[in-house]
Amino acid sequence: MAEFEPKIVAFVCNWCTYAGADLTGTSRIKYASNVRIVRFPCTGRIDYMLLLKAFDEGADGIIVSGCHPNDCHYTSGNFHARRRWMAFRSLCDFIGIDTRRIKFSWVSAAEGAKWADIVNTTVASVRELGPYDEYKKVAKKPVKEESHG
Amino acid sequence: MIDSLYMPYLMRIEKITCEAPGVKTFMLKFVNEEDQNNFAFKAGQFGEYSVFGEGESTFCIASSPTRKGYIECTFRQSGKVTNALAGCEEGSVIGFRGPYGNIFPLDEWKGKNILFIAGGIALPPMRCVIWNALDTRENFKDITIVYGAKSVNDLVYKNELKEWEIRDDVRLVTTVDPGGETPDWKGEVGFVPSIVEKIAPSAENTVAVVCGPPVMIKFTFPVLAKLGFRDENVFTTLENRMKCGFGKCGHCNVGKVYVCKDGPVFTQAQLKELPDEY
Amino acid sequence: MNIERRLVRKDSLEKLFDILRQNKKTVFAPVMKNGKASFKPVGSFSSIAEDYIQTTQSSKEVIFPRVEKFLDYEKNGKEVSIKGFDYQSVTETVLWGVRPCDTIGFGTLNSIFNWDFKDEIFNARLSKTIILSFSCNKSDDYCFCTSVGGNPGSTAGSDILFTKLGADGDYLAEVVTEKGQAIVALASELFEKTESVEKEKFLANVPVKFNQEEIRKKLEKFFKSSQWVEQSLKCLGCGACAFVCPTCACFDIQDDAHGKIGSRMRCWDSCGYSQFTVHTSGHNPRSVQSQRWRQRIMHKFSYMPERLSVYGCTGCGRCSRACPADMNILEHLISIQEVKI
Amino acid sequence: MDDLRKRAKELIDTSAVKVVIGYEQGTGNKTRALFVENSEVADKLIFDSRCVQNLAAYVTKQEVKSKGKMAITATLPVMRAIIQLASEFQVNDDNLIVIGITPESKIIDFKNLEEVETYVHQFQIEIDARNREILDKLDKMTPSERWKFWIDELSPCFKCYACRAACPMCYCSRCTVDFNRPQWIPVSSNELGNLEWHFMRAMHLTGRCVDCDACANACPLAIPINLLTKKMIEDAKSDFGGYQPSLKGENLLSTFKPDDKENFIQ
Repeated sequence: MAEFEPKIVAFVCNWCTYAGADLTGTSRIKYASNVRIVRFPCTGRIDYMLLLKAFDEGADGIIVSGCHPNDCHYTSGNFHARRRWMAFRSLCDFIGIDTRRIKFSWVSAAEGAKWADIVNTTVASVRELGPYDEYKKVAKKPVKEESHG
Repeated sequence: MIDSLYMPYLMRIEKITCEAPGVKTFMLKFVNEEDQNNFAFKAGQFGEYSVFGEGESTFCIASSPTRKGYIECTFRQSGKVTNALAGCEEGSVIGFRGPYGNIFPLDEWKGKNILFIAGGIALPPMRCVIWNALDTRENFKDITIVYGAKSVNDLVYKNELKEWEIRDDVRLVTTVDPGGETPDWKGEVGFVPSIVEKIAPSAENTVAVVCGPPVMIKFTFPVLAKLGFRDENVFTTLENRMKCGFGKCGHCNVGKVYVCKDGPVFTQAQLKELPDEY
Repeated sequence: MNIERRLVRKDSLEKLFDILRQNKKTVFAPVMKNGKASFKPVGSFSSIAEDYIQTTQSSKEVIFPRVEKFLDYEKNGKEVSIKGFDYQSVTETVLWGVRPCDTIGFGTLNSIFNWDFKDEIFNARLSKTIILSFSCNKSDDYCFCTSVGGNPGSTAGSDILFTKLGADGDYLAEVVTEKGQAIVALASELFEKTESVEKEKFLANVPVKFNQEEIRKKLEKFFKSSQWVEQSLKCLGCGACAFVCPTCACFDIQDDAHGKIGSRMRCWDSCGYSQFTVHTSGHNPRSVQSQRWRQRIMHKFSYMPERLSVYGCTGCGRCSRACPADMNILEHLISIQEVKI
Repeated sequence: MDDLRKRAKELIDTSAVKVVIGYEQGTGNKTRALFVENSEVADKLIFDSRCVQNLAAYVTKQEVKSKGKMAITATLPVMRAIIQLASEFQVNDDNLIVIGITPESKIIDFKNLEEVETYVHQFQIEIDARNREILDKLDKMTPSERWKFWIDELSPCFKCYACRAACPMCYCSRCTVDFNRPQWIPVSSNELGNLEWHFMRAMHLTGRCVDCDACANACPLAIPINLLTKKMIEDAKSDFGGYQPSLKGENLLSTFKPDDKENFIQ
């Protein structure tokens, strides 16, 4: 069997992390190709339901990244996001969603190398954890078998 | 293999016509020829159209049963499914269940005058019966169509309106709401009920078919009554929310009536017996 | 067919259960969890709950699952292929421990799903289900089966009805249908011949509280009554009543998409939800809770008898027990009966 | 109890309010909401330890609100809910009078919501011992065990939305689950649909939940869904120093501190 290639979805803000990821590319820094980047205006716009949707659709890991505190293009979007992530993460943990599969980070437009590192370490740790079968089983279980809960 | 009631026919979109902003007509053909041969419907019936992965949406069959080999539907982009439908391209396959519901009693209307009154996006449910009547023109006396929309842009079936205008065996009166006219608009300007009152068709030996937004219907009924139309001779269609289309899911139940089974075509007399929940 | 009466020793029930399991039948029986009894697939006799008046949910879910898949589709560019309901997936199922007010409900559901178009999926499930019911030897204030044509020992809808003869007694088995006979044939030694037994004295006493024919007549003229508003003011608009009801069958049709593949299914819906009747335009024919509460009662006690020739209530009282706001259907029906028009 | 009835009669008779929302004896051993619109009905008002339904759920209900100015019999959780609702502009001094009621059935007369707020702020939101024990037990499990626990607990959920209906904080005229563009939460009550529904509910209640247990009490299937919101209350305490409903309207998740401390962002 081929080696497991984790599917990672990255939710990033337009102003810092996306630009940072761009810099990674223009600096010709190589990093794992497992990541699919979804660009948002701001981390404050990243609804936690979107993260669950990524798992629903088969993601093995998630990266959420935006501007460093005090660097938000909209002044405070990332501060709001941080609170929401704190709540989201503890609810995930309580419900049993594997928080090791969700990486949060601040990556600025100048941190091309950091972005590569975040992606590489996330891919490596998720690779070690294996496919997120626990969630996939729940998300894709055929409806008919569930009818008699 | 036995299929269930819920299995749709697969239909291919042969042609897409843009009728008005957000309003499209699909010409649909059966993917499976056998389905085509076994399929029959009558004017007034509806179906459940579906985009797989998005869901089903209810609207009438807008083509006439006299035109064989295809069906047409016209819808306005408004909800999840109609938006998905609007995103489909020619050649795409969609689902269709039907036909469901009752019919316009064209057989009973033989030898009578017919007055069609429609507003906005409610012409499609009537287009089916209009073409059916026009294709069997010898069965009926005078046919009059009053059709109004908010603005000239919102009138649907513009080509067919032209066709009806040219024909001398049908009288077409088009109108737009005040302010909705363009400089070269030649039709009437005014709300449908007042135009009906203005042209004052005779109620003698005439049936009226009224489809439109609730507010238009509300003001058109009294006009018809004033003109001498009896409640039994005024027909309309109800547009309740539906899911199954065959009287099980409960959504369209109004009083003792399942709109999907006993309707969608009702006379004004029948509506008066119903609770006001439509 | 005539009802055959047999005697089943109290310790034979477990043997019967084991024989059913050995015959590869899925057995659904009441199981206790969080203090509530509910029907679940059961593997061992000992896990079946004994001391309950009524399960929280009706057993309708076995035949009318809360999510029922109709079809699978697969998209490929503009093309779509679909696969219909898998009738092979419906296997022989035994419903064990159902109350008579539930079994009567299957008849009502049958009317809904077959009054006009025939619902083959429902019929496939119903025909593959064997209903082994147990008479009620106790009841509570929420029970009113006798007011809606049922009784604690009614055989209607059962394949075999068991009645416990005394607190520690054996069981009278009334074999009602051929399906029931087939079960007897599997374990004939457990079904002993018996003299006629008076089962009535072992049944719960459920007094008649109202006359449903009278209610039906009254409802004809009751549509505009102010009672609907008064009764429903405390209604919170959830769907608990509909979902626990053995005869509520309203459903929604939904697609579940996963990329190119997906399925279409029906899931339970409730006329009590504010979104139930909303048009795409935003217009809502039943925009307030009193209209929706009226619909629930009218549908069960006026529209259904008129259109389907059955009442939509079996008197199980589940909706009243489940209601978070204590909307008690019995209380409301009695107050409708008492109103002078 | 007499005080309560007297107060209700007074409010109705002087036309200070159009309706007093309180409790009456229900069927079985239940109590339930009573809407007092004339003073004779006030005699049916009761209050005892069984009166746990959060009546604040009714003050945002269209049919009740449309009657005119309301008064509400309010235990501590109800008062908290009222303050939270006021902070979200759902009620105010012009449309609601609060009749406070202590666990000893003593009436507290509040002149306005500010007084209610002052009263409420004397008490911290505390998780009860029984639930704390369950939370501790869950905390000791591995994430996988918790996942199993919740999938199993939530599996009977048939999405009747009694939890939503009974919750005073769930007053949105259109809930996220009722939206289909996009379809955030699967409509069907399968494992995923149930999980996401309760996840979303808990998130929406974070920093707003008043810990009244109305959701769990309303659940016909006795699913311990209040554990989710209780856990969020606990975590809000350790992460943000806890919260109290406040007329200032600074909800936990709609505000922030530049120095909020977390330990997981790289």
